[in-house]
Amino acid sequence: MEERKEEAKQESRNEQLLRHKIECMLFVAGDPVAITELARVLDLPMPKMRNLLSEMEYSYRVEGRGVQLLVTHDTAQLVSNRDYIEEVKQLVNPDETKSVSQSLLETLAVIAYRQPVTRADVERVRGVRCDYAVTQLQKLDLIVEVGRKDVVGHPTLFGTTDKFLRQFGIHTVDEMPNFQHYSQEIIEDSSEEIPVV
Amino acid sequence: MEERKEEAKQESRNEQLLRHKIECMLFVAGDPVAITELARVLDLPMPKMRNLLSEMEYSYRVEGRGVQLLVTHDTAQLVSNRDYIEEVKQLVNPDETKSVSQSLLETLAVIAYRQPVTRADVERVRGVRCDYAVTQLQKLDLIVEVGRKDVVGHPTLFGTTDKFLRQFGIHTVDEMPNFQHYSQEIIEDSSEEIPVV
Amino acid sequence: MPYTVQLQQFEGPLDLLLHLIEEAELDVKDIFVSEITAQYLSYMDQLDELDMDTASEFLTMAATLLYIKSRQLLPRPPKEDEAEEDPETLLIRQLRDYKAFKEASEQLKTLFEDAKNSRTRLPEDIPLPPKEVALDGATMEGLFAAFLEMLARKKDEPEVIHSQHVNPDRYTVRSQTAKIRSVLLEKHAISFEDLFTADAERTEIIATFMALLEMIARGEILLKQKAPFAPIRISADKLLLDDDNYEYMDESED
Repeated sequence: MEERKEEAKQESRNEQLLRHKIECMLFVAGDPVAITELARVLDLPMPKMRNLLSEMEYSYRVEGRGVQLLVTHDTAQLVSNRDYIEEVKQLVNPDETKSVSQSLLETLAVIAYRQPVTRADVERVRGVRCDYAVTQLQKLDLIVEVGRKDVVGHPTLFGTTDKFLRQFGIHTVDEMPNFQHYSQEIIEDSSEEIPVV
Repeated sequence: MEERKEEAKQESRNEQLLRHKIECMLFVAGDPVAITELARVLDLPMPKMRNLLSEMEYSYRVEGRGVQLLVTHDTAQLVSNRDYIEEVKQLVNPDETKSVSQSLLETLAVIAYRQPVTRADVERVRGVRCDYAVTQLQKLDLIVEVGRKDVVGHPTLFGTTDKFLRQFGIHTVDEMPNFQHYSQEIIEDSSEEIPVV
Repeated sequence: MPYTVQLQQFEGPLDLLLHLIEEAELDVKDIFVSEITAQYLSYMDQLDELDMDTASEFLTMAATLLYIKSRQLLPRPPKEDEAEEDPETLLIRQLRDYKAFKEASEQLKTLFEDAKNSRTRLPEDIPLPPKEVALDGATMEGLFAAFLEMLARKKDEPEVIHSQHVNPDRYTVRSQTAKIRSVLLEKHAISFEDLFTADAERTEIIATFMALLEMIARGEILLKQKAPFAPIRISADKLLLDDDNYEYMDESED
């Protein structure tokens, strides 16, 4: 009985140490780090690694710490807590990230909710040509080619990237607002329920 | 009584929030931040500000967190915990595996069995020049200069390192196979007795 | 219209139609019983200012709207092809789809703006310990085997050594470089001849000369000769303390 207690204690100490090491590596890296890389260094199996990261992310959030952990499917990164942005802005020069234009956002929304999609799919929804927007989104590394559609001409299929997730502060695409609703193939049936803009 | 307890609780919550804000600001700043600047943003008197920082620095240290707070007289900065430098190194600069060549092994063997020896001693046994091998072994931290031989030209004497012992899984050099036999000065003469591999 | 809205501010014909529908506080499905087609067409006056691509999209929509209008004026054929969606239904569906994604993009924008309040930091610049090299094949068995092999090889070829009197090259560029360096640390300037004794071997002279060339190239020493055939003076310039990182031309693995 005593022994098992001791063992559990040791186990928890080990986990704590792993968390500290992860924090340290992510702090030094600054950029997002591939979860596989963390697993390699700490010699942990991937499921265990992902578990640890989720736990850490959760505890940083509930504690409301100044530094938060953002974990996507592939990467982990330390970011500042957005709740304290006012203090940050007062301390450092406001370095606003560029805003995204309406046409880029609309194109991105279609691709994000409906991925994988071709450019023609996007154009069908928006009713305008989207070459420019698609190219720009690719340059911004928010979307990427994910394959070819098996129809005449084999058009390119696009999907969102890990950077997209990070830029929008989410873990997976289904965390996007009303994902279930907008990702449906046919939206018009439930359109009455959509709140008026 | 109850009221005072409630007040103390609120006070500690406020302090916790201040700590989180400080962590957030220091994280985003990266560089050392003037303590006066932090005090300005948080609207705190300097003594209180310094106190908070010292407490934070202390608690980060005792917890052994991956990120540490470095407070000088004028500035505060978040830095990585040097205790986890090995993990950081493995992440940023992973170890390389190098196969050891026959010539390195031979040179190392002569130095290990006959230490301390000069390069000329090694060359006499091996019958070929060993400059490159000796330099490589020094770079690999398997051998090291241990002194100068008291002969003309005072050539460098080499011996093996702790890393050598670790690499080959022994505690002292005399744990090497047949150490007594091979560490004798004249090997050639007794070479008849050498067991065949 | 109380004020003119520029066509450029719309993302396309669907966006303009939605705008008109909202202005009229209509439901999307009521578009064809309203004045919206007329309003849409009035906007077409601005088309001159648009580029061809955008203009053609607005024009195509205008044509579609006119076609639908004309269909409503004419008596319809009793039974249309079931498989083909009539243009009204198609347009209404398109408008609803587009409206949904316009909303979605608004919500994404909020998400994006919120996430922008999270800042990242640059990588920390810390000195890292040197890269460790894990040695593959460096086991005690391997070491011992190599040692025995070498001893056996020596035993196999004693005659060669006796008959040829092969002296190992005692002079290497590295050793001569080190020697020159140590002399120069004490004397600062010397002559070329000072580097040798009278009975210097040819290999020593060659190695020393090569060492000098290396050192000149690296800026370690300066050479001066006042006149042709005059003694060469060697003086220290920026002597290196350590040349482990250099590989000399007479060095190679084996």
